[in-house]
Amino acid sequence: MKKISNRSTNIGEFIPQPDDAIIICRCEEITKGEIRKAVHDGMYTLTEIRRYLRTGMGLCQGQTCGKLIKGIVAKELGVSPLDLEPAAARAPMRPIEMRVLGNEGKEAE
Amino acid sequence: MRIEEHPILGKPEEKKVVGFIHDGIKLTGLEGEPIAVALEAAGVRIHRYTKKQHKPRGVFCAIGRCTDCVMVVDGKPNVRTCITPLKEGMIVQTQYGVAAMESTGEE
Amino acid sequence: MKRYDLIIVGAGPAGLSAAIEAAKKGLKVIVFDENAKPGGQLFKQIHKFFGSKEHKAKIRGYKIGEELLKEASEYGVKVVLNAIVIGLYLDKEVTVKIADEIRHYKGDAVIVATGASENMVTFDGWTLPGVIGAGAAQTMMNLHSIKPGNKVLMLGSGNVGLVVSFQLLQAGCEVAALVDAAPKVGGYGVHAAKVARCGVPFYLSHTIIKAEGEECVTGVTIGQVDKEWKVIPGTEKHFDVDTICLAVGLSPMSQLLKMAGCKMTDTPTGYIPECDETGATSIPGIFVAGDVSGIEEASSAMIEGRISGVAAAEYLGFISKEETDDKVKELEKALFSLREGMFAPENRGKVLEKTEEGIEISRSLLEKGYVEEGEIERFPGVTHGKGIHPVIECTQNIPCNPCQDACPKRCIRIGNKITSLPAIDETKECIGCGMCVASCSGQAIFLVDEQYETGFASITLPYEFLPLPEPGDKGIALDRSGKKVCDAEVVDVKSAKAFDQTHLLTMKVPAEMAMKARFFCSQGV
Amino acid sequence: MANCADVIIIGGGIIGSSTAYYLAKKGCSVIVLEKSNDIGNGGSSRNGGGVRQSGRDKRELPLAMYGVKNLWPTLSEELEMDVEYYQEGNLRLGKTDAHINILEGLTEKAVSLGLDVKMIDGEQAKEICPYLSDEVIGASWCPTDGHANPMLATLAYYRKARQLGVQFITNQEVVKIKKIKGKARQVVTSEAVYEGETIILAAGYESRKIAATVGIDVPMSQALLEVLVTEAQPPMFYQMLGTAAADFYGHQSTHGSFVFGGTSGFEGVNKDNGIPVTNSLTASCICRGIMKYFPCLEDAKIVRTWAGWIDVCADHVPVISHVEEVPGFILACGFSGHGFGISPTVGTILAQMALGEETILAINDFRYDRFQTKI
Repeated sequence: MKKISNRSTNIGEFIPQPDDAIIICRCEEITKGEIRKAVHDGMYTLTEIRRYLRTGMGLCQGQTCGKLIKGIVAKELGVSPLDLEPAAARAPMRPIEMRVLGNEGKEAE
Repeated sequence: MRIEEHPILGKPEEKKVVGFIHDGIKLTGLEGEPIAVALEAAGVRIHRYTKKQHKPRGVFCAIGRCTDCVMVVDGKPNVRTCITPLKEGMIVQTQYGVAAMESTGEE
Repeated sequence: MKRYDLIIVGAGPAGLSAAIEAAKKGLKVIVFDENAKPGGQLFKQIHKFFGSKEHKAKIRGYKIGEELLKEASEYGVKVVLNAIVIGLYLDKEVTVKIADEIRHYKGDAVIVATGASENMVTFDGWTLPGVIGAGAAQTMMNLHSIKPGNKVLMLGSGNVGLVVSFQLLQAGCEVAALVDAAPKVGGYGVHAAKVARCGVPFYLSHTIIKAEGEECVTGVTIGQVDKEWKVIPGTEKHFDVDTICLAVGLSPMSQLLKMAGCKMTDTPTGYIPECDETGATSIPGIFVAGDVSGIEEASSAMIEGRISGVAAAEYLGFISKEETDDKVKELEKALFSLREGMFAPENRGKVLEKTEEGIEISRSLLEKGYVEEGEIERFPGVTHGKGIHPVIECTQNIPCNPCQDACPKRCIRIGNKITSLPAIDETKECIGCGMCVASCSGQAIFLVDEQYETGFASITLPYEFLPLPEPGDKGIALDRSGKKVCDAEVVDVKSAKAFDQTHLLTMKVPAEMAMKARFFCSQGV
Repeated sequence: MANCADVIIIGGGIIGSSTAYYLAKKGCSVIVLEKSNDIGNGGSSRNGGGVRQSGRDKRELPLAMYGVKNLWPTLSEELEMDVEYYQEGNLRLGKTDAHINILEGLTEKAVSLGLDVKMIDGEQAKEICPYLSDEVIGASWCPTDGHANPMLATLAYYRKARQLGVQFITNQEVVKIKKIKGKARQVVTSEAVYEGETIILAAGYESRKIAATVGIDVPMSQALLEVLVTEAQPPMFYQMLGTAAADFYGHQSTHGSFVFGGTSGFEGVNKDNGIPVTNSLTASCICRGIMKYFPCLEDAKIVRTWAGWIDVCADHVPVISHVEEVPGFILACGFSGHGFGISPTVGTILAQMALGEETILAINDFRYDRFQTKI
């Protein structure tokens, strides 16, 4: 494991790339450039990227973009994707209407 | 386009034809099939326009996971059309951002 | 709270197999699945499976699904559909959304068999309507009887990309090209070959540069990549397509396990729970089976499911340790045999030059999707007997052997090692029954009669398309690359229950085309 | 030496990050040590985002009022990042006479302390927020209250502090604070030893364990709070919401999603598996609570729930204090679930304390040794 714990570690300057405008998080419409920029703003973990940009916080909860973002962040930090802790898994696994979530079956079959 | 007969699966199960409204236009589909399938059969591929960039989206995963195919169905936004069964008389609207065009107007 | 001996999340191949095995041992089992139909991916898999009898080889996926469901119901397993498991909490409590309610259940044991989700790649325009996952294409055409598009470009040459390309052709779609950034076909050669011979061009070392279109996909541009995966300028090619299908791998859908607090481990192929050989995770009583514990085929998932079902039975005291060990050992043997051969987990990413038999692997197969005529002769399934005889174009070591049992005359030999290449026993006489052709899940067996008529040869090939040609139909013969090589006439079309929807089409071609022509195409198509 | 700084802060939450920022702004060298992998891992990222003055203990109220008046309005500008601060008021809702009694009591107290808060009836409440249920018969209304995005606010302080040269080091579990010649000077972690003139301990409930290594205790316990968030909704209202019965609290965010915190009543006795996990009953309970007041949200989908521990002080008021018996050691913990709204003020004060400056507000009420037995 090569975790970058010291947030003052020099990871180089942000250098614009031709594909920076590509959408990565489809739900929240976050681009590759925004994600790369966030890393240079000090967001070194997938959780921080999520909170900073809302990636993976949309309707699908990161089902599609999780792995893509991991790859982008790892590359920007110069580490292996395996060195990055995956974001937390949280209930509910699918979006549930409040009226349903609030309606707990009294008598389970 | 619907598959009339499949070399392995044969003829599809017979289903009742039902009418529904898509953006004010009456279309037909098969009862119980996902709304997205009825739309694809009718040649409708654009399900929504995104909030920030106003870009078109349609079916992507078709199993209710990616949520790209959401539309306003019977007035409710963010309905995953790829897994919501079609019913007679449903009102299906293209979603703009998080609502149908009427209620948000121009942003 | 309602309690079951065993709660299973996911009614796919792994979940159902686990349920059956556990119910057989007397456990009270309930299976939840979020989909409207059970069977997971099985009902989208309309091709015949590989393996041997114990792996349900040569049976089509959806039929295996039907069998599993029937068996599960016979043993009293309760399968609840449209039931979304929204959380796995402490004390093995599961909350499930059923209709408009949330219900709480507890399991003395829980097996998570949630399968996998598709990986994606990004390119300019990848969010356009018309860019879809390969799974979406399968769902639409095989479950909902609708073509996902008319002209499709497939990205990904793994088994999913290859199988779905073939399914698209079967559904009546045109597949404009099959593209992969890797320099070599990732999936089984036989899957590639059956797509290539239909005329689908393979573009290895190519990637999608751009999906074109303002509102929907109207075309696609691909380009060749160098060793650093960068597009080489000047290599761009355009295709008019309305659909782009992405088949770039799967990742375990393990969120429930992480939420439950199971120890997880991150691997290059996915984020998976740490578990032992029976699927037991770090939390006693929580087991896993199938793709959620690492991506494999449905055949492996079914065995893993059975193992975890047995393990859960033992954990709850329904069977003895001894009985469990015996059963697990037996099942593991079947599982390990599926993990042998050139596509075994330990060979992932390796470049293999030779088969187990020491035969040089076809480079053309890996780079273009089909074996060149000049290469095919070196494989032991290809011989030139008198009269009708099988020609087996199976050139990679894969765990599959139904052809050996299919031949009533024992003309085909694989031996005890399931991955060995099938060889022709020239001492035995072929009667041209065609059982081998229909039983080959890879559609790699042909019957060839090099002296069918003076100056003509006959070729019998597996045919799974509509409309089904009739004897007397004239058309063209395509070679392994899908190129027209000559005119052809259909002389026979055999259909039989035992062939299971694979029709045997026999065409007459000029004698010199006996080892070239491999597919029939009606004229005008 | 890289491991030395003027101030070592233990805890990379919003208190630690804001303090680091205000110190760096004054030219101080600072190292922030965070136990987890992420900045803002604890309550800082797991709260409802309230920037409230109403409902505060009278000791805490000046901190809240100072922040609302002087710091929050310009915070996004100062940190060069939108922390999504809205000053659209706080409605604390009631449906029964008993609720109204509670609200009146709270309002009376707040007014006596100089806060602009008043009771309004159901009609007036609906004028402010037309989406309320007809069952709401009254509310307390504090127009100067508001809310912000706690995750962004924490990261904004972090980002700016980092730009100013503060060293943030994650995955540093503090083993002990070590005194050198009678003065708190070193912080020993599982990885390294850090040294500073001043050590500020702002590590939530963990602070108790760490403070014990220099023989100091703060009477506090740990409680699990749960939050849930909906899919984005069209813009509806931007007040901070709460209820007299404390069923839930929350607001609509810039993004359009609603963020609601709440309780099931089992908070004190819930168990966990070592990390803060949600309880299988709480989210459902919070939903029912919300729908009683906002029936129009019944079709809004919950996309995520999460849980976080808060450090609850014996008297529900934080400890922000020099520890004279351990020179060089400053405590900042026990925020009891309402630290977010006052974090800019507390950061400002802690920076002043570390530098020996006079603080903008009196801090005597927050002393670590204020706790008395009941008899």
